[in-house]
Amino acid sequence: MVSVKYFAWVRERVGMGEEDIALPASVETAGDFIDWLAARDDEFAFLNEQKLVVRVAADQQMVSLHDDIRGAAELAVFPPMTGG
Amino acid sequence: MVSVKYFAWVRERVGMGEEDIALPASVETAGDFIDWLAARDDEFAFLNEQKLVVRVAADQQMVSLHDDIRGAAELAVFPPMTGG
Amino acid sequence: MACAITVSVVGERIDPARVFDAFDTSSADDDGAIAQFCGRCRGESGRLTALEIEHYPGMAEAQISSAASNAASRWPISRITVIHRHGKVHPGETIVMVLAASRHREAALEAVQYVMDYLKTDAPFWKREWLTDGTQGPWVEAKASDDKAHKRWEQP
Amino acid sequence: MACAITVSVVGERIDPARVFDAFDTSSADDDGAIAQFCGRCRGESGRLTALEIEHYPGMAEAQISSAASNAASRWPISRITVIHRHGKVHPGETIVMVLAASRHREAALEAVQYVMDYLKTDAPFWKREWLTDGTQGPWVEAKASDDKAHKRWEQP
Repeated sequence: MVSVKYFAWVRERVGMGEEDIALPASVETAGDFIDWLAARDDEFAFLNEQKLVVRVAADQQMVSLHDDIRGAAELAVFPPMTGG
Repeated sequence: MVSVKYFAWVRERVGMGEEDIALPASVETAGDFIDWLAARDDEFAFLNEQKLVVRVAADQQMVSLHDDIRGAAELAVFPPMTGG
Repeated sequence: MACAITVSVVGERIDPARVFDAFDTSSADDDGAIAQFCGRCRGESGRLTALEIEHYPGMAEAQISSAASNAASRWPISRITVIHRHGKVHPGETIVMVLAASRHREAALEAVQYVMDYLKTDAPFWKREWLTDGTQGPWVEAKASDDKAHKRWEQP
Repeated sequence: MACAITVSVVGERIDPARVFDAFDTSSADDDGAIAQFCGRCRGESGRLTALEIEHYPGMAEAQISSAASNAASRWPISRITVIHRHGKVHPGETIVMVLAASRHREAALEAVQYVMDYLKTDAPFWKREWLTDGTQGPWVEAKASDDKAHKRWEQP
């Protein structure tokens, strides 16, 4: 099981702040993870078109869509950051 | 008569902070002014070798050695500035 | 050169004068330069009543610390402090402060600029507007100019 | 854009926290950014007991005002304050403060940097060292790096 967190408008669109997910072995990269979420149900389908917009963190480190995320205990999906 | 001010090590070497001088009509530029001071007496002779080091202000505006200073009410000679 | 790094992410109102005073009075004799930046909530000419800042606890602190460490390895700074607010922030209130001390001005000023540019694009905070009419406004969009500002620090 | 410029040259000790607080609390709602620089007297690892700062009254204020006006015409800043000390300044005491407010960070930070670079080379102040053994030390020499820092702002 991996703990998955959603922030800002991603959180609002998926309708929850976090959940625990058992990812299938076929999910190897951050891009696979987004594709898998988008296919899972209607609330997540928007991720298909937002795949190049949203950011993914694995164990609180930013990752690219092609990065391997297997073994991460915590994943997060969120919009581009607007801090500072 | 023009009021002339000296600052920092220029002030120390000439031995005074200010004086009033009647400049001859031959003194047209800031460079002429330094040359005239240097020739005036021994305390000012060091200005010959410091001519390209010291700065001149005319009526509280920085001037270059070739700038015309005729008509200025106040002249000043000082080292490169080290404020801030 | 050892650099003392202090990072905090807070939900309470920041008192910027107090933060600066604490930093200033604990400076060493040889800290000839202190640079500081304060980012404040803008009222947008009366359009906004607040910005609400969401953050990713843990990762926010980690990303800011990473920015501060990068700055400390890049410039000879003796101390750097970063404090970032989350929650609802009203116009005029401080969102972020970055302070850096160094012997000379260039290092302190550039370190502050670097950390600010990094925070804008890489620290997990998201701002949403609250409007004067009492309704929730949109999420603030990321700016291309911030990406550009970040990129200028990338080394070849 | 109108910019409020405040310049002072003072013989008394500067309280930097008070200067910052006054600037911060009188900022407008749309001043999203406040950048600040404090230049302090260094002890040079115990070698110095003070710096004595001589200035050219009148011209010092005029040159600082000119730097601040240049900054205001170059960047969209709403306020800029510069305060410079003269007389005997001890390690840790503030020699100069520059504060700028703007909507966005780039303008405020660059305006502060610009004014500092200008002051170092063009404002009529001269520093002399006072040594820990009680004797008067040499006049501080102008640095080539300051001329270079100034020149980077010259427009083609």
